[in-house]
Amino acid sequence: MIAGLGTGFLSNILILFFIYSLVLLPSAALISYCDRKLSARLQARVGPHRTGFLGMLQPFADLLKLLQKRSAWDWSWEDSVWGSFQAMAVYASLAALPLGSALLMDTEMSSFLPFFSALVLALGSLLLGLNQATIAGWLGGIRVVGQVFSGVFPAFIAFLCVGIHTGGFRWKLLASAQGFYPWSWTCLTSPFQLIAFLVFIISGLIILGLPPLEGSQFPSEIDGGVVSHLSGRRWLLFQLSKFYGFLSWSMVTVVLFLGAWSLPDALVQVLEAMEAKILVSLMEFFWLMSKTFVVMLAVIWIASANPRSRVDQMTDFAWRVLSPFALVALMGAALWESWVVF
Amino acid sequence: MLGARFYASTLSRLLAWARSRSLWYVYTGSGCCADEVMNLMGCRYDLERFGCVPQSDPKQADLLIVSGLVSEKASSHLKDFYESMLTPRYVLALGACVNGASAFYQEANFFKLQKVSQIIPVDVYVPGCPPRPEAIMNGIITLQEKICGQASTSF
Amino acid sequence: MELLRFRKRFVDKHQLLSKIHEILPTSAVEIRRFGREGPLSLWIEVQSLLRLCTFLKQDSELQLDLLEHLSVAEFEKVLVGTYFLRSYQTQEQLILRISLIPAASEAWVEVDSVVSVWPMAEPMEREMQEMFGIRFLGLPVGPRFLPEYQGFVLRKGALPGAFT
Amino acid sequence: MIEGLEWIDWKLGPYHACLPAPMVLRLKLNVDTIVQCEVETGFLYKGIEKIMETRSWQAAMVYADHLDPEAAIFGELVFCMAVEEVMGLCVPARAQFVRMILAELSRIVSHLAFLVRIAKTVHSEVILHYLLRDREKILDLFELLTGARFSLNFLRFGGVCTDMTEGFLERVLEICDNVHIRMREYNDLFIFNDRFLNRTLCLGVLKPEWVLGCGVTGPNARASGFSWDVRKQNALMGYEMLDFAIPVGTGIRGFLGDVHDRVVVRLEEMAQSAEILKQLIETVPSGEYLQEGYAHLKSVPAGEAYVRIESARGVLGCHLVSDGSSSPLRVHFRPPSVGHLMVLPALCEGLSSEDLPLVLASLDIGIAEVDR
Repeated sequence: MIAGLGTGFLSNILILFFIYSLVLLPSAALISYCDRKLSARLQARVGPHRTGFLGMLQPFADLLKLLQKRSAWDWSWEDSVWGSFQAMAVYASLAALPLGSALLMDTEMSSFLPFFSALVLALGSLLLGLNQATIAGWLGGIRVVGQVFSGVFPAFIAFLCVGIHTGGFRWKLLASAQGFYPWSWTCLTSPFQLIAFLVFIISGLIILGLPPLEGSQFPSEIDGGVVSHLSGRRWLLFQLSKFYGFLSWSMVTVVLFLGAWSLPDALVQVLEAMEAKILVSLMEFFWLMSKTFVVMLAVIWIASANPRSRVDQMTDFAWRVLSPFALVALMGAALWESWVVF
Repeated sequence: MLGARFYASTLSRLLAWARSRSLWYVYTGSGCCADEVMNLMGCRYDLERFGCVPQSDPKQADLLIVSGLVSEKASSHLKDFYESMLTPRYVLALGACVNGASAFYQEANFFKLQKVSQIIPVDVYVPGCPPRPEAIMNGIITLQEKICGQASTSF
Repeated sequence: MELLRFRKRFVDKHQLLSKIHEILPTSAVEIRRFGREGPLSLWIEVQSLLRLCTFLKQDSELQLDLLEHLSVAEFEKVLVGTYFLRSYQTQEQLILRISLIPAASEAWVEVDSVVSVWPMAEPMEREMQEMFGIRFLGLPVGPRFLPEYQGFVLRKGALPGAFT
Repeated sequence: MIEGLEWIDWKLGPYHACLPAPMVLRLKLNVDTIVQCEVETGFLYKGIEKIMETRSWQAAMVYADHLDPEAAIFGELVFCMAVEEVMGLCVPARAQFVRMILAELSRIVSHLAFLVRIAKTVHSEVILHYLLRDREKILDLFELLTGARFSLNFLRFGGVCTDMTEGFLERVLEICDNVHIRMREYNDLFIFNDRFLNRTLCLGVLKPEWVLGCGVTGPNARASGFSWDVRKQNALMGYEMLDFAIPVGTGIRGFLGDVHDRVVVRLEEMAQSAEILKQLIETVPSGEYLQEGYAHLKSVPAGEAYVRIESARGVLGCHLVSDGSSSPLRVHFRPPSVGHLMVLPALCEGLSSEDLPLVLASLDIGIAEVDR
């Protein structure tokens, strides 16, 4: 075997490829289908059900149609710069995902990566906006950046509270501190952690824009902001980058607060005894993904039921309300750890 | 071994099926017919069952639903609106005003109201003033069949 | 069940005439009833329109501070402009009528604009200016409704062959 | 204004997502806030009044429909009443009863369409579809009575064209109770939702001097504190027999006359219309539905008339001149949206460009009636 690499390295690579190609990338189609059917049910109507059985093939029809759109103007070098930058942002948000105990490269700072991928996404939107000649593009790009910075600050502090509780920022450490049953999840261990959990969810929504998967049916700005210049494949790439940002943010939320991939201990011992390591990692992954999907659909449902507030109202809310709560949660978590020894 | 023509035809049929099953539409209207298109978005005549999602920007839409009168002043703007859509694009024309048959088109056409077919190529006409929502849905189904090139299967 | 149609009578004729004497000589004003049993309508010359309107607005007892409708009709080549005035407090109505005779069917006609008295007249005057060819002096320039037509659209002999 | 940075010119073209109908807004932006706004219309000019001069009297009624496509009955009503006043014709009580029911129902339909446009700009999709679902129920009523959903063409001079189909009044009663239940649903989910409150309070305040200056009438004027309703002032259609309140903007939350007041006033007007329908249905007058002998009107005696009615958007005035021939000499409508369009530039000063669609939707401007 290659020196220094564990025996399971090749099997890990195989499982990682299987997970990325068959579960993570198509999850965009699954979530967009569930989102359209769920929001249709909420609005007392029937979602797409003419394409394929119960409309299952609707996302694939949309994908194939978008790939066929020929852009009316030729591909200039600004677009290629933006295209490569956005592809890098998508890779960044997907590369740093906590996928299960046996599969990841775990370093001391590995759980900081999703924040930097969110910032890279915001920078991508800003560059896209400024590169367009339209006013809507400029204003949209600047608004996105203001929105993301106001969201990242309280989220980062809430993330530190979890670090205090678990004593480190490794994914393994964060996951092993939480058990399978809800009362052992970090968000329910102390009231301050609960505040940190709520602050993390809401600031995540502010980063990704409320509602997160904002279709271009009713744009927030008058002219659709950053999306106004895009069409066809570029629009698809931009929407996918927003979707995978939302997917990685929900995964991080599940890992930090909602009991990551920890299965019941009895089940783990039995499987360990049977030397079925790959089965354990797969079950852990699917347990993590099911919780992530539940979080995503709940967030979409809550966000789409309420009217949307203006961008400056969102940023005011983030600075004036979320940040103080995050700081209070930080101090509380620190005191809780030092005084209350369990 | 099946000939290359077989693969080309199945691929083109698949692409045509994809184009027909996800027509994202944007509508320009004067009044009565534009209200009917707004009602189509509702729950009784849900257009999203056919995969038609309303878009706000012509760049992201591929079906233009034109309705109402096109006066001389508005015809150049309608042309620019249609040109800014990306190919492949389709046009569904609603109502009688669109092909010059409604109450406002006099013999001598006093205010130079124009027919939409003089300005942009139209794929499907829907009669009625204003056409009933079921008629508009039938128009969309015929457009889907036209894109697919044959009678539409339930698939 | 016959619906009674009651109409508030306006200040009676003599009181109105005495009020207007300070501005206009009696010969310049003619009082007639509008429609079958409508309110009073004053036929006045074109030159004294602006002066009378400012008086009617500032007068404490009349307080006609709303120009709710301004419409122009063509009777046998004579353009008759009708100003429907109403006071917000007492909901009383008064109608001013002026008649303008264009030199030819394509010629402009001049009238003082009442935008300085009632700002709400601006859209209506701009429409009449474009459709009937009445130039309102003092009306701020604004965007046109229609592209350039030769002649005025709503005049009877507007476009040959279309309707006449 | 930052030195060296002059204002950005932005032309919102005729066909745009946030505009209710084709019109052009020329905005001057100071980075994000609107400094100046100029409105240009005329894209929908069909020449209704010119064509009416060449049509017979009954055919001219069809053109009066296309004045305001959403609430088509009001254009017909004002033209019909003007002709009846010129001829001195009195309408039998049962015809007045049917006209009032149709007027109140289309007022509810127009206000629901207004709420749909507000929900669109504020991107609350759930409430949008509930509104459209309830609007469909009332459009079914129109279909049951007149056969058409929008341009009804149901009035004749001196009455109505056919009698009420049976089962119509029961369904109207259902609609009235339905309106009250739905209002509670709209209030909790949408109108008094705190995110909608933040978005609409103290936004686009319509000052009282603008209302008098620009001739704003109807719900927009009532939201700014003017309790002025034509149905109460001149007794034309028998409204004086019914007791209903005129909802006026109170401005408890935020300023008097802001967007939230305009939305709440229209909601209360829908409740009042439901009340009116209930009172009407209690006393159903009998008798014929059309003044006999006037079924096919050949010619109207020479004369003039000016009639105003309270349409869904405001006061709709019609000045009719007839010279005894078989077609009207001159018909001129003064739609309420002319005043609302004139007030828009004044409202836009200092507005953030993100709020423009909401203020534009809250004024409920009907471009089809401005460009007759």
